[in-house]
Amino acid sequence: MHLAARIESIINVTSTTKVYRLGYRGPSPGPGQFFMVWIPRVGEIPLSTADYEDGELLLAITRRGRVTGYIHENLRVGDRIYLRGPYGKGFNLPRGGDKTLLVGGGAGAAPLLFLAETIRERGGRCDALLGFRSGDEAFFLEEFKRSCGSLFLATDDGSMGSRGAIPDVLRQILGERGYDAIYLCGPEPMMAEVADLVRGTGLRLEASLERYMRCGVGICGTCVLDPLGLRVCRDGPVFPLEVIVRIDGFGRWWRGFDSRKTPI
Amino acid sequence: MHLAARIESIINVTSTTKVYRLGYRGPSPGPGQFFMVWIPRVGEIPLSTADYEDGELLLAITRRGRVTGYIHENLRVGDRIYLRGPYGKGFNLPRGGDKTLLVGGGAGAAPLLFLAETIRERGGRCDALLGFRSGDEAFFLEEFKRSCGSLFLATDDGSMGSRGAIPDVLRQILGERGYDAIYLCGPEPMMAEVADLVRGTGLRLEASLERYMRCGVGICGTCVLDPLGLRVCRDGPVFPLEVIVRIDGFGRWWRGFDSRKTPI
Amino acid sequence: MLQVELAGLKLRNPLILASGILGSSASLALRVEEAGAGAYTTKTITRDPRPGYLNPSFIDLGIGYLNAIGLANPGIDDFAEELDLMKKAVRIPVILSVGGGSPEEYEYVVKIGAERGADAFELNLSCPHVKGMGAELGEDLDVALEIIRRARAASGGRPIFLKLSAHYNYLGLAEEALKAGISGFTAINTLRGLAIDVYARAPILSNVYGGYSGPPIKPVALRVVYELYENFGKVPIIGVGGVDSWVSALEMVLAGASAVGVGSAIAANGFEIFGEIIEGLRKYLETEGFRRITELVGLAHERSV
Amino acid sequence: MLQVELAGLKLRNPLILASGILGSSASLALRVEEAGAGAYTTKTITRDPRPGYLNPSFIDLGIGYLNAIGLANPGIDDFAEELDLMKKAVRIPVILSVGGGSPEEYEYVVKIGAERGADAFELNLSCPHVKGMGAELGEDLDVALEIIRRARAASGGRPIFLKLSAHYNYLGLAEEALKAGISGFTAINTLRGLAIDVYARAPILSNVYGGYSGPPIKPVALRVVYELYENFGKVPIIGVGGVDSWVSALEMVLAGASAVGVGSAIAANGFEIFGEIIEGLRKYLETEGFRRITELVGLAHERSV
Ligand SMILES: Cc1cc2nc3c(=O)[nH]c(=O)nc-3n(C[C@H](O)[C@H](O)[C@H](O)COP(=O)(O)OP(=O)(O)OC[C@H]3O[C@@H](n4cnc5c(N)ncnc54)[C@H](O)[C@@H]3O)c2cc1C
Ligand SMILES: Cc1cc2nc3c(=O)[nH]c(=O)nc-3n(C[C@H](O)[C@H](O)[C@H](O)COP(=O)(O)OP(=O)(O)OC[C@H]3O[C@@H](n4cnc5c(N)ncnc54)[C@H](O)[C@@H]3O)c2cc1C
Ligand SMILES: Cc1cc2nc3c(=O)[nH]c(=O)nc-3n(C[C@H](O)[C@H](O)[C@H](O)COP(=O)(O)O)c2cc1C
Ligand SMILES: Cc1cc2nc3c(=O)[nH]c(=O)nc-3n(C[C@H](O)[C@H](O)[C@H](O)COP(=O)(O)O)c2cc1C
Ligand code: FES
Ligand code: FES
Repeated sequence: MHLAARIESIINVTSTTKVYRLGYRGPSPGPGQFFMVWIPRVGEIPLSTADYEDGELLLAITRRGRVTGYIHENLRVGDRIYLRGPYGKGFNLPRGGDKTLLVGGGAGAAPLLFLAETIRERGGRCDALLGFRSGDEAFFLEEFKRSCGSLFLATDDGSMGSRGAIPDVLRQILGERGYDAIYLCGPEPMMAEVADLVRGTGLRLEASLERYMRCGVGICGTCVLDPLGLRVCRDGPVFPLEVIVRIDGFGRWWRGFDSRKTPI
Repeated sequence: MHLAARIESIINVTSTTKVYRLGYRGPSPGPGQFFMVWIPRVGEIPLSTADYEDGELLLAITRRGRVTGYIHENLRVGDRIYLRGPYGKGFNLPRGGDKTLLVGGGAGAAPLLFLAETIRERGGRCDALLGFRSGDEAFFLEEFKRSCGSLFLATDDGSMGSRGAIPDVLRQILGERGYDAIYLCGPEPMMAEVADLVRGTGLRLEASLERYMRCGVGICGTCVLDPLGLRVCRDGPVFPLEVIVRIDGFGRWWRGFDSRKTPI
Repeated sequence: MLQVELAGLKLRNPLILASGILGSSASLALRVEEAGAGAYTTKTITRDPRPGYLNPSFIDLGIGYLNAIGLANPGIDDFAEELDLMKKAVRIPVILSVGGGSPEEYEYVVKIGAERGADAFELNLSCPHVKGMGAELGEDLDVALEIIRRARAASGGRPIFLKLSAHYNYLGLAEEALKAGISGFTAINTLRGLAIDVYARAPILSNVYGGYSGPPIKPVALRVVYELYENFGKVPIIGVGGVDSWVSALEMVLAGASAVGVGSAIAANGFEIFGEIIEGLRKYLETEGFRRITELVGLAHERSV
Repeated sequence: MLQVELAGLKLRNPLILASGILGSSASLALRVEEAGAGAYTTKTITRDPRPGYLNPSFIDLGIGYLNAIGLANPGIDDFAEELDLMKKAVRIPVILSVGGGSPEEYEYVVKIGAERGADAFELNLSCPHVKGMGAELGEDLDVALEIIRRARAASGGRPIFLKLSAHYNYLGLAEEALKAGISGFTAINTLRGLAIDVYARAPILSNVYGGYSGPPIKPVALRVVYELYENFGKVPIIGVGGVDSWVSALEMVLAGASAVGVGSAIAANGFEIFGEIIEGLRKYLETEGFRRITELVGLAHERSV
């Protein structure tokens, strides 16, 4: 069953993303874990934990279509959102002493914020590289600044931070700073490029993937990664580099709700 | 579901009663609690805990009819008996310093033995008065002697102990010794007499009752005591004097399996 | 706040003791009333006495229960006296559950029940484990309708509920039963089930098959209640099956039940279950801003966002 | 020790992955084989692709699960390729579960499946939540028999199992299906159920109704398997419904199942469930003095003491 969680505040962080703070009294999520979020009579979608502390759960929801659109337009403070979860295997925290970089593109910043907070709380340190289409789509910058050492920023149109895509900026940073571990989340083509970049360098990399999901608990098969037989909802959504590079069509196609391959 | 318990030993204590020692790994029973005992393809009957310690459960089974007869004739060491329970509210142990007498008639000795052992283990003391039709129907005498201070014995034919029924002997003992508490189990007409005897004396009395039983957990209503609405399986089988004296037809009739009143 | 009206019966709250649970004696009826129930259903009574099946006739499965009591009862002639006592003992409505092997038997039991002041009747056409009774009669539409007609004629105008099984075409039966003048539905009876012990290598119940009850049957019960409400709108429904908390009671109400039966939950929760549910419903109404439980009946059927 | 033969299929052990559970890709088939299963059933495949129902399409009820995936599948033409991959990936038998809205559709899917080497077929006449498919077809005897006949003709002689629902007259259907040449039965599919959220005051599944699975449906599944065995003796039965341990697998076998389907248990127990059941069955056979699991099939039916 779902747990009803009240919306305590809503912040419009960009024109396409809103951040919802919920009063939540279920099992504590770890960074990288997600929830199946139900809006009665509308739909249910997977959303990452953007942050969590003491019964306060943060969701960063980027408008994409039917359900996210409904949430943006109709839900107000005091309304309820229904959650089941937390589900999945989240990020493995960096080992003590690891030089760590979080790399997030667009809505992919959400799960990384929770990771950054967690690393800091455990006394660790990390840098972050965030990429957005343009400056007014950027969000969570203050939060990342608070939790991270350095924050690198890239926008496609150069309206904020460096101009360029994440992989371009990353190539540069990697050369300058000797990172041990990279945590990655964002659009899959970008993640595929980053994985290519990192491959063979000996760097540890973990990435959080997205797939169509139904059950969330590993029995329906909707979210399977071929040819590995791994389920994003249960074996993931976070997978190491070694897994990612073996995924059929990574960055190019998914299975749709009818299991047929559809381009991303 | 039932728990399978192996018969580890069988002792023919009299021509009508056998004592079965079982290896039992379920929840620990307290004195006065009972089990529903299932013999596959034969039947299921309630039986009291005659003793229990560390996974060893003692049942004293007196042959009465179909199921007890089958058990006596067909079950051997190594066979399995199936139990659900322990059920019911058992005896309240005597308060420290209470002078305590256990009064058991026939098969009613069984639950009292466990009570005697428990009292002794807790550092208490009690006497016992046991009644049987004749000396060769008497059982558990050694066991009671070990656990009790004095053991009084009565047989209808005088072949062992005093000649007479339990109430006769009890009247005498009560006069001689100043008991505070009596624990009672046996044929209901005898218990009714004892209750009459004790009534108004200020003595605490608890008695373990028998009724037809089906569910054992208090929902079918088979074992109800009128006009109190008490269920022997769940509110009992042990009840205090104040309850017993208010039971309709106590010592005279029960409800049968079709709920009609039938003489005891 | 919690009062409901059910085909003319006035209940102080929607909780009804389900049939076959502690339904055999006036002393139990009193205890159930004291525990807080809004109405009391007797065990199913037949014309002739029935000893029921041999033990084992009940199993605690860990999740849920299986029983094959076998409609054990003293027969209506003997039970008539108990019914008198029940009517004297309690002020909540007493619903006489009626069983039998033929329309004549049902008629006879209803007639005696009406004479002795039963406040309403529940026709058990749904017991899943007794041959020639219960669900088997519910499967034969002609017999079922004959039972309803005769029961109506004998009932002295008191409400009659039809207790349905999830096993047969209950929507078809319900539709015809309404035409035949039934006042409402009770849904559901137990599901037909079986349990086996792997060491005994045998079915546990002496009758092999039994009726499955308790929380595990709730999704099925909710489905039947929801469908009945969807099809027959305002006809009163007593929702039964797996109710063990205010939450599950409320689920029944939202699905369309005007009243809610509580049965096996008493095994796990004791008589206290009535008070707990009532307390929970009260709090819910208050915090969610409803004035009466009746506002919630069938509310889950509203589809618009 | 654990080998079984099932209508000609040789299984290394009696555990079969149930349909609709991780049944969509060769990579999952391989993982299921590695986990120890004796055979693999694909999700139900129809002629045309189906996107299935919107989310929520699955609920974890705490006890058991409710799903209304809606027979989502890529359609047999697309799935044919996956079937090729499955046959290459695993050595255990691959059973193609077949669905559709008409006898012609079933026939088409079986034909393609036979060409691509499916080792057996399971006709899903029992999905409880898809209109015009599944259980609704099973209720119409003529349509059901037409489906069986056409499937047989298209099957290339490979075994065909009929997957039954507990909701309709399965014994009647089973009897006729045997005459029409079915090789065995799979019992049961999910039960039709419903769940409501008391704060949302709405049904949870987008489809309102869904299929109930997991341990709570086991007593019902055991009942159906037991009845099938009682009526049709040696016809192979795949017992499915709530199996989540070696004990429940064994209960199915004792009730009469020659093989045992494992479905939702994977949610709670992971792929390890196959190994755990196998290990448990082995130990049981050893300590109880049996040489083969086949000795236990239907053993609970022996009545003498
Ligand atoms: C593990 C995971 C974590 C995610 N975390 C976030 C996050 O923190 N913030 C965020 O903004 N987005 C996140 N997403 C993506 C988010 O789930 C989709 O944007 C959302 O499902 C789109 O729904 P829609 O109805 O608005 O879009 P539409 O394109 O209209 O989708 C139509 C329908 O398809 C379904 N659907 C679409 N995408 C998915 C999907 N990936 N899984 C299941 N169903 C889907 C829904 O039922 C939806 O109603 C995450 C996705 C996954 C898999
Ligand atoms: C709480 C309790 C504790 C008991 N403890 C003991 C004990 O420790 N030792 C002992 O020898 N006896 C005890 N009895 C009595 C014992 O249960 C009966 O002697 C036994 O049930 C008789 O079964 P039968 O088949 O041998 O007799 P029959 O007379 O052939 O009985 C026929 C059937 O009736 C049923 N039946 C008979 N009596 C009862 C009953 N009281 N409750 C339920 N079903 C019954 C059984 O299903 C039985 O198969 C106890 C009874 C109760 C209620
Ligand atoms: C021990 C027991 C006896 C029952 N006897 C009857 C009966 O006599 N008549 C009847 O209509 N239903 C009978 N039922 C069914 C209940 O009334 C109820 O429909 C069913 O148990 C589901 O509700 P629950 O899950 O709350 O128990 C019985 C149920 C149990 C558990
Ligand atoms: C998520 C899910 C999807 C299912 N899909 C199908 C299906 O496509 N075809 C089918 O015949 N049965 C399907 N079933 C039913 C299962 O095969 C099985 O009969 C049922 O779940 C009972 O077994 P279980 O309790 O072990 O899960 C599905 C069950 C679940 C839980
Ligand atoms: S969403 Fe069902 S297996 Fe992942
Ligand atoms: S035996 Fe069922 S209530 Fe006591």
